[in-house]
Amino acid sequence: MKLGFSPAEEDFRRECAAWLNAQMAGEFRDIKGITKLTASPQRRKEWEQQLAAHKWSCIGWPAQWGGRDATLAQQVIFAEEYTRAGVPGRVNHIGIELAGPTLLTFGTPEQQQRFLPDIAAGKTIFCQGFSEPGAGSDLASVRTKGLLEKGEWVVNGQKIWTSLAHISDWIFVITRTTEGTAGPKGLTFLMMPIDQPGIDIRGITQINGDAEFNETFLTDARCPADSLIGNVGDGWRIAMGLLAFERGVSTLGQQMGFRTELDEIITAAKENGTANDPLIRQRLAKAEIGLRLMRYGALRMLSNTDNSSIDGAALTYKIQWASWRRSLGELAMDVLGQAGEISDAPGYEWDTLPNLFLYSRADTIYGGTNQIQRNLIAERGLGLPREPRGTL
Amino acid sequence: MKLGFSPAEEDFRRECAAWLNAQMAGEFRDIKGITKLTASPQRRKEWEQQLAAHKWSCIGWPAQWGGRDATLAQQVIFAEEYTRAGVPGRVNHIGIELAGPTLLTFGTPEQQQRFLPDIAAGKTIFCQGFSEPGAGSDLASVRTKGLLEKGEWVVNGQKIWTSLAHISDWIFVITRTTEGTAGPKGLTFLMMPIDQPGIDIRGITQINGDAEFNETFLTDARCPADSLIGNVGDGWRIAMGLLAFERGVSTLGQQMGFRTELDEIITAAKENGTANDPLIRQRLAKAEIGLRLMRYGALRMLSNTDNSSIDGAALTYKIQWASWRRSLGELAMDVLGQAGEISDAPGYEWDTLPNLFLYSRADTIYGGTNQIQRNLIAERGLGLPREPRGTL
Amino acid sequence: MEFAFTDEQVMIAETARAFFSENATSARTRKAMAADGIDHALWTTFCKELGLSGIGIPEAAGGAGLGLIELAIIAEAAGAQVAALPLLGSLALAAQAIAAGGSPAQHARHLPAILSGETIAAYVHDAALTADGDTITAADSFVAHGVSASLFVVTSNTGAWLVSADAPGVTITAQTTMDQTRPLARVTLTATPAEPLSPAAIAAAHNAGYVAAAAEALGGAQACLDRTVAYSLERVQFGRQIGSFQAYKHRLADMLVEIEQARSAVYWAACAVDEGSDEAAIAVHAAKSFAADTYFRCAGDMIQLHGGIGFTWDHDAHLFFKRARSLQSMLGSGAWHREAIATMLLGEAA
Amino acid sequence: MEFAFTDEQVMIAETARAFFSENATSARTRKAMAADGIDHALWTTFCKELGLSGIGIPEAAGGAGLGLIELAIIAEAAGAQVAALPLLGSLALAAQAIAAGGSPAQHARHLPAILSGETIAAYVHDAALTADGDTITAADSFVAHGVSASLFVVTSNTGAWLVSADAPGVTITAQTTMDQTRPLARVTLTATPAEPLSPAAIAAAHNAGYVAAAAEALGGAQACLDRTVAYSLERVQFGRQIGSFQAYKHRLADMLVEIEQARSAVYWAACAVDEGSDEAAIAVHAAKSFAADTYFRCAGDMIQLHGGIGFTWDHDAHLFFKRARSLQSMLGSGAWHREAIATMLLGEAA
Repeated sequence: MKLGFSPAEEDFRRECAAWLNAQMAGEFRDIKGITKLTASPQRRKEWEQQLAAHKWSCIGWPAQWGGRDATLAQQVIFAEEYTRAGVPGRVNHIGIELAGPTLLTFGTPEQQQRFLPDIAAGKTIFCQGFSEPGAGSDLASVRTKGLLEKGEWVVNGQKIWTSLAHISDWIFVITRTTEGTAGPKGLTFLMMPIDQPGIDIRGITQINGDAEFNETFLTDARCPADSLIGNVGDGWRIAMGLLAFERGVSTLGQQMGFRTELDEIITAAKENGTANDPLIRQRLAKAEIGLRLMRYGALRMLSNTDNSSIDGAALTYKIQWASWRRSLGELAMDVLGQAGEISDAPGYEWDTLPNLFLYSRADTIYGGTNQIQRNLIAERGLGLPREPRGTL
Repeated sequence: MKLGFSPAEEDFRRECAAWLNAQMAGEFRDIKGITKLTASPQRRKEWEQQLAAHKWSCIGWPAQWGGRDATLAQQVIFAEEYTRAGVPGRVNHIGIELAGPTLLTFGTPEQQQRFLPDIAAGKTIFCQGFSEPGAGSDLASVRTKGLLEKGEWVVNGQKIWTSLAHISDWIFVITRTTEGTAGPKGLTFLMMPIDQPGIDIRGITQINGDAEFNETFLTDARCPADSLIGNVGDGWRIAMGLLAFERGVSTLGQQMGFRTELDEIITAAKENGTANDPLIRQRLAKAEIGLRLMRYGALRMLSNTDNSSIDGAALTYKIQWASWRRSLGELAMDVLGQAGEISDAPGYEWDTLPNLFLYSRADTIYGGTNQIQRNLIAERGLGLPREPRGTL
Repeated sequence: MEFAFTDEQVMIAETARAFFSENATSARTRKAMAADGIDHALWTTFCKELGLSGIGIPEAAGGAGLGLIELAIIAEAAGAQVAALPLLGSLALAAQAIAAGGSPAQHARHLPAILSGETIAAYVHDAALTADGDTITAADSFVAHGVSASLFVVTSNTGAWLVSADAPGVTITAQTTMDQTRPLARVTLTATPAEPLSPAAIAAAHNAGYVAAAAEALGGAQACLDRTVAYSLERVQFGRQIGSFQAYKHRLADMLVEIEQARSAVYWAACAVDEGSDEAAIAVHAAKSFAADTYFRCAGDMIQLHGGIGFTWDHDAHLFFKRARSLQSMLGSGAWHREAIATMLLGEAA
Repeated sequence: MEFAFTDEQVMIAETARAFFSENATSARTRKAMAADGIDHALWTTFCKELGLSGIGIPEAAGGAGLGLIELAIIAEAAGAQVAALPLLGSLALAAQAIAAGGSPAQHARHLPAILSGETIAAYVHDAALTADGDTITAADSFVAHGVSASLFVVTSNTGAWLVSADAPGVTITAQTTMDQTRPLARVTLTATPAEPLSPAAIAAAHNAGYVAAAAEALGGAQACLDRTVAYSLERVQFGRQIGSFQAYKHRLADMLVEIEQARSAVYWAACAVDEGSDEAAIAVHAAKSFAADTYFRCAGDMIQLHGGIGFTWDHDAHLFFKRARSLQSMLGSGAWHREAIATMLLGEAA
């Protein structure tokens, strides 16, 4: 057990920081500090390409596909320096963190060749078509139909919460390809180009006034017969494998974003005097502790190479960070007082902290609600009996 | 809606207080201030009789049975003044508050005549034989068997958590009288004398070192054929009716006990300086608010004469006070600091506040755990689907 | 002693509930949110046709009599719909302040116009207010419905005044506000002519404001629960009504446990003020802090228990959530009210 | 950077776990509770036969080398059994203080006896301690295993001393203690001869004490969860394993969420101290407060989720519960540790 980094790793840290800071002071200074996922999509696509041009796009990937075969420690370092330099989040994070690893694990050599270089290069932006209006927590109840007709998949249905679909090039969807099935059987995982008449994307305005999510309507949407990952009927297995990638090294970059938010609250508390309030002090200390423990939980999870045993740190990670961040939003508002409820913007737009307060209500919902997480922890982590399905 | 008391009611309050204070300064001064349920049982039986002799034992009961037909306001006043005067809890509280009202509602005239005057007079102390080792939250799964043999009920089984059984004269038990039944059907409610060879009572030591609860073993225990309340098979209905009486006016007396505990914490906080700690101040204020709201919740519940509608105040009352008191115990310890963890007594005996801390862990368990309460609230109060039974 | 509604109170509650649930619809509220946060037509109907706007104001001062209990009943009903109305500012804070601290002439000049809805009054507080002769200088960044008001009741910790919105030295700045049903304006008064009220206005405003805010919160919290229960019986996942999952049921049960306490708090406080009880001081602090916290918790749970749909603009959950947050922070935070109670119990902290 | 146990650490953990679960049985612990709260035979076996008592003490000072990580591993295993042993006082607080603040002669005189179990040392702290020449005057009402100790490490906020239990002016008073596995004694020193240690002893005692207490809490919390999970699969009510009820499952899940964080906290803190990281100061405060709170919550849940049986003396739940409470209040409350962190983030409160 060792937390420190080696001198070579510290050198690597300096190299990352130097390059990132130079970018944020130079050609890409206009995007520095952006926190909203939806802001400046065009420039951020260019930023993806700039990362790729310098082999910083997917450093953990094999060199063959544009990566650097980076060690865990290097990935940790890059993720931390990336956020520390004020670089905005990856507009292709679904491609890099979910679609890419899924292709690396489950894709055919042809599919890897076709997609991975373009994902790494920032040329193919991906979004995810899993949830449906009737299939939220119960993801396996998807109804979107896929039929193989004349060498093409023809897909009909409706997906929802397709984050960033409006700026994406491709979408991967779980479709029901065997009629008469229900639940996890009979599903197939397809990758579809978005720019086609059969796909219609409509933004969903959120409670913070922003529209990061979408409804995606598929009406005779099409993709070639070889667009499936795995085999027909393998969709559930692939989807579950994909979701496990959500707990990758990118979590450390996400945490650096949380660090920025907490620091902003600390600054506000010092400015408005609430830093002297013992109640606020306790809550800030708890938030600080929670953030540190999140970091070390993530490092435990990432350092755990024994995949055969149940990993409690990994199972509990989602609910831990989501609950922490939701509390952070409430703490932010209590530090700001009523001033947190007004905005200088003319429209319904919010500064980092009030936006955190509003947006974080979704953290405990998307990617598996806290309730679903507790089911998983209890059933997979503690071996308790599974919730029975009903017959409605 | 009116909270104040009328001048006549205030006169009644002075009358109660005068009599109670005189008793606690005179003949019964030796029991003043006792808080443990198990302390001085003999003197407290004498106190029951003293109350009865002056018609203060069951003021809400009809005059015919030793009561005063007191109004709700009078009962509230008496309950409050009783605790305010430092009078210890009623050693026959199960007789007064549960057995009595059950007999008043479900008993035959003969049964009423036989039991009520003696309960009111403090001559018959009752305890309750409901739970069994295998029937806790799932009360309806009792297995204690009752068989009618030659004009007598013969009862075999084991009851548990029979509070104060060791100083009681009678026990009421739910027995399974129809073989082959399971659940609420086939149960019968019997009243049995305790002083017989077939009943063996063994104390259960609790985590606070006290032994208020017992195991009661019934081995060919007997009672006459007419000892049942209602009919054979009516046991569940009678038991549920009885449990509803738990939310009677006595709750207000119980609250006065809570008041004493909270006041003791406030005094301790002032003495040791934690009253200056803003965190403790917030928690004391919350405790104060909670106690006040408990009072007004109880008054709403008692004032609600429309029994036909779901009464949210009544349904939520148990979990409300139990959770409040458990938090109060934790607050008490945080006010006392490490000093709360040592005792001047030579044995494992505890002052009011540390004892509160330990004992209150049972408050959220007995009389329906918090989990069972939430089921009841959700199912009866909010109309949500019932938890399905299993087949184990 | 009878802690239950009288028949008259039951009738007022039924009337108010029916009125707001029929008229303060989501569509109308959203239209008001896009403008100044007031459904003016609804306010006019409420004041002129329903006949409840004078409740809590003595008949001698032009009101309908009755007291805070009845005012709370109305605020609860309005809160259940997140109605976009100036009830808290104009009727609870301002009108009560004027009724308690105004002269008969001031009553006559202002109360009929407020109760008829023709005048919208708002409440301005500045502990650092300075008075100089007949003028005052003060500022408050968070004046609810300040842009819509033509009259301000202005208080410091020791005095109270009336100021006309068109008086010299008054500037009113609209601000984008999280809760669009009650936008906050920045109001500054610079050597502005002001009519004094007696200081009795301050306590009256606080008592009525705390109770009305608490009652509004109670109504909102109960609505969050009711709507979530309804959704949980409709929505099916895993082949079951989601309301059949025990963890979900227990969370709803916990909401009711809090709400029932908030209900006790609101009507205890209203009753204690109406009866002039010694408990009124502690009761109003308890009610404001407890009910607002309950509302926030229930509104947060409403979003959570609706899942993704509850996070969308089109669903009403965020109206409750933002109103709940604003009720927590306005008129003193929960911690501030609890510290006031702690001071009653323990004295000032050393 | 690799935040996982080495093979050697895994082996130590397995050895310690096997040793304590085999030997620190409920029956033996209860026997110790009825006496001075120490299972002396177990302590002797642990110190003399297992060969782990010198862990965390430099080899040069007569220890086994290694560091707080390994000490935490052992404390975690002992905590899982609520073992009635002077591990925290004698090995973590006292021995670490002597190792860090003692001269080679002091090491030689005291450490072998402590590590062999022949000397039981206890930790006394008094911020108001006064020193006069070679004597000190001090008092501490809450000295863990004070009655059983023959040696005391005594600290003020600025100095550290060694005091023999049979020195002049020492009085030791046994006290009935809620957690009978670690009874607290009142120790007073009146002009008692004392050997000074270097002040480095203070930080060493604190770091080791906070980490060992946190590790003990972690082990206890995990045991509460494990035992409750096992019970929930055995106990049937309503025709179902009670562990099949979703609300029950979720409560157990919440315990694991806290425990996993406590686990990160304990080993982060141990590692940070061992590596001399800048983060050590914040880490030890985080670990002590978070792990003790987690333990208390899990132990309380253990009672609740066992129902009535969990409230009985004969069931072990109360051993965990009382140990958890004592770990919360000893060596600084959670609020105190969090305030220390707040001061690092925000400076002293004005």
